[in-house]
Amino acid sequence: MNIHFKLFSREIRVAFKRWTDALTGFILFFLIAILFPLISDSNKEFLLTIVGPIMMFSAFFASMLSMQNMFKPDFQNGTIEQLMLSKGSFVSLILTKTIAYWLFTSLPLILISSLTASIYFVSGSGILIIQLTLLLSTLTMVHINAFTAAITLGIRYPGALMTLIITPITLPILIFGSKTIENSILGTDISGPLYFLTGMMMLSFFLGPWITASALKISMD
Amino acid sequence: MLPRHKRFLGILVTLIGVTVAIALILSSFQDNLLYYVTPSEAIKKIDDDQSKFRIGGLVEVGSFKRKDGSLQSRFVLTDGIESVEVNYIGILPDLFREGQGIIVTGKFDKMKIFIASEVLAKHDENYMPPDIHALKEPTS
Amino acid sequence: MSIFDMGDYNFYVWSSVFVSMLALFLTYFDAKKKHKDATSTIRNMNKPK
Amino acid sequence: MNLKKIYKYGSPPNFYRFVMKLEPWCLCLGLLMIAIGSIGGLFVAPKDYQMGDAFRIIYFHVPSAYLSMSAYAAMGISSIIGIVWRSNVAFAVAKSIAPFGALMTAVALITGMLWGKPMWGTAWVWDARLTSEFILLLLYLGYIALHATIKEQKRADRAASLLAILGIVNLPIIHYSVVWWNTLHQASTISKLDSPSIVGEMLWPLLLMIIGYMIFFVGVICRGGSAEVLMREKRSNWVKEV
Repeated sequence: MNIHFKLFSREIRVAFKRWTDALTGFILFFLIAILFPLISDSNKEFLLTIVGPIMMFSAFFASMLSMQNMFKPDFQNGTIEQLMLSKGSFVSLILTKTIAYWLFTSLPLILISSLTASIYFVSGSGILIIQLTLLLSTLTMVHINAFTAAITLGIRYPGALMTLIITPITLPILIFGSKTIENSILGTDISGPLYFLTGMMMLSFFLGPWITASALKISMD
Repeated sequence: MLPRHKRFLGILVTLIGVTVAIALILSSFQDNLLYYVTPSEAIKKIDDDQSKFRIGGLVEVGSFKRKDGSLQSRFVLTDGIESVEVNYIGILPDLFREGQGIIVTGKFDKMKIFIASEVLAKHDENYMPPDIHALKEPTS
Repeated sequence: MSIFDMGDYNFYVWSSVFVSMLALFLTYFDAKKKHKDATSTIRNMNKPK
Repeated sequence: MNLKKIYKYGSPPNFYRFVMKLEPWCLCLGLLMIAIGSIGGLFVAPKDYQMGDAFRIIYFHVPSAYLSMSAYAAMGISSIIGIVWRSNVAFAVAKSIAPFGALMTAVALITGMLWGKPMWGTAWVWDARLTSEFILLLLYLGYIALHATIKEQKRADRAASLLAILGIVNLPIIHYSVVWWNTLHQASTISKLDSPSIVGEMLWPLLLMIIGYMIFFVGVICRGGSAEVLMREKRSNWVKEV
């Protein structure tokens, strides 16, 4: 356990040093979200119909932008190799790293989303549902991002390729996430898509680190 | 704990987690990602303040009316239990006919008539030549 | 009426036939070209100098 | 003993000799079946009672859709074999399947659009079947792009294979999407073989087309896969004979 804690606190310290990474995603999320009401005819009915897709899209976009640096610096300075050789299990170390990464890049988005959602005239429990949806889906997406970042590690300009790999895997989460928000605004049953998101979140938690670890091993040798 | 036990525990926890996750996902499949709702379900939504949605059902035989010289048409959509009156202006797909499965997109107006902005025809998985179809269902 | 005439659906039926056949031929000739390239590369490598 | 056999037939020279013998047979038989099936489908089969002649697109849409999925399954399986047994031949086969599968997926989508436009009234809707087939196309493209981008052969093989294996999850989703959800796309016509929802005189060209496409696919993969094997083994001794 000790080694996980050490890794975790190290990740946090490094993240503070590279605060621009987290901030970029944060600003992007906020800007995309408030841009739509600004540039379109901002009547309540219209904004309420588009809030679901826009929330999901901006979260997807923001997390995608910051993920290129998920393993790259650690790969270059040899930290990943160290982790691989350390006596703790590599898979659980990856999980620790992913969660630390999520705390820095996605948690701020969820906190600010209450503000952005109210720009779209969402109120009361709707905001909570949006935050819950974002919580579940970013927790899933961070594992997908980790996998993609790991598998494209050795490539110099992975941007376009990452998008191509990440889109088909993430698409179901985006669809079901915006479905949840849409249903909660229409006042219909949200349990179906919420179950799906929870299931995907659990699946990515239990399988994601294994897959990411094997992708890293492939990229290393 | 021996490393062997730790590994075993890890695999066990993973398996349980994956099973629960798959169960959750499968249970969500039952009522989710509906491309359309049936007329009976649509009737319940009639008084809600709603956005556009889709209804799928059969065009009731004998209900189709078209205003002469215009694209405006009116028909009743049914699932055998409830029925919904639909109003549509535009070109209908080739498969559209009475008794056919149809999916309409739109919303209810104040007269409880469904104003459709799009009409799509749904085809079932049966293929047969006209003469065999006539033998099977002499009425149609 | 000719048997090639599909009535209103001429365009749809024949263009899907065309697309499918084009795809089959493309894949085959692509594979064939790759094979040819491979053999010629090897022949060049093994040419007595 | 058994494993030894696998290694023997999986070794590049044996594989090469075997598929080069297999290839002409597959191509001839496949093309013959496709030709008979097309003629049967386009001219012999009667019109459908609802769709008229437009239903004839089924003879080109369904085989390519089937093939897009079974090609992915084949790619996934040979990726697994490649990763588990470190078989270079399996990686070569998986790599040569990818562009073919992507093209077949594209053909299935295009012919589906050509069919949907007159019949449904729209070329494209985001229902479960169409969306999951579209995801399949993206997976193929992702595989191809990943393989092409990584310079080092061995790493490219293993990384792309990992992606291919992950994507296998999508196959049952495509297949059962019409059962699990209300889709605009019709349910499967010939999934129940004892009593398909299609009359015999319309069915036989369809079956011929499907099997013909499959055999043709095997033939093309023989050719493409063996080319890939040759390129990988270009420095070894046995290729000098070919």
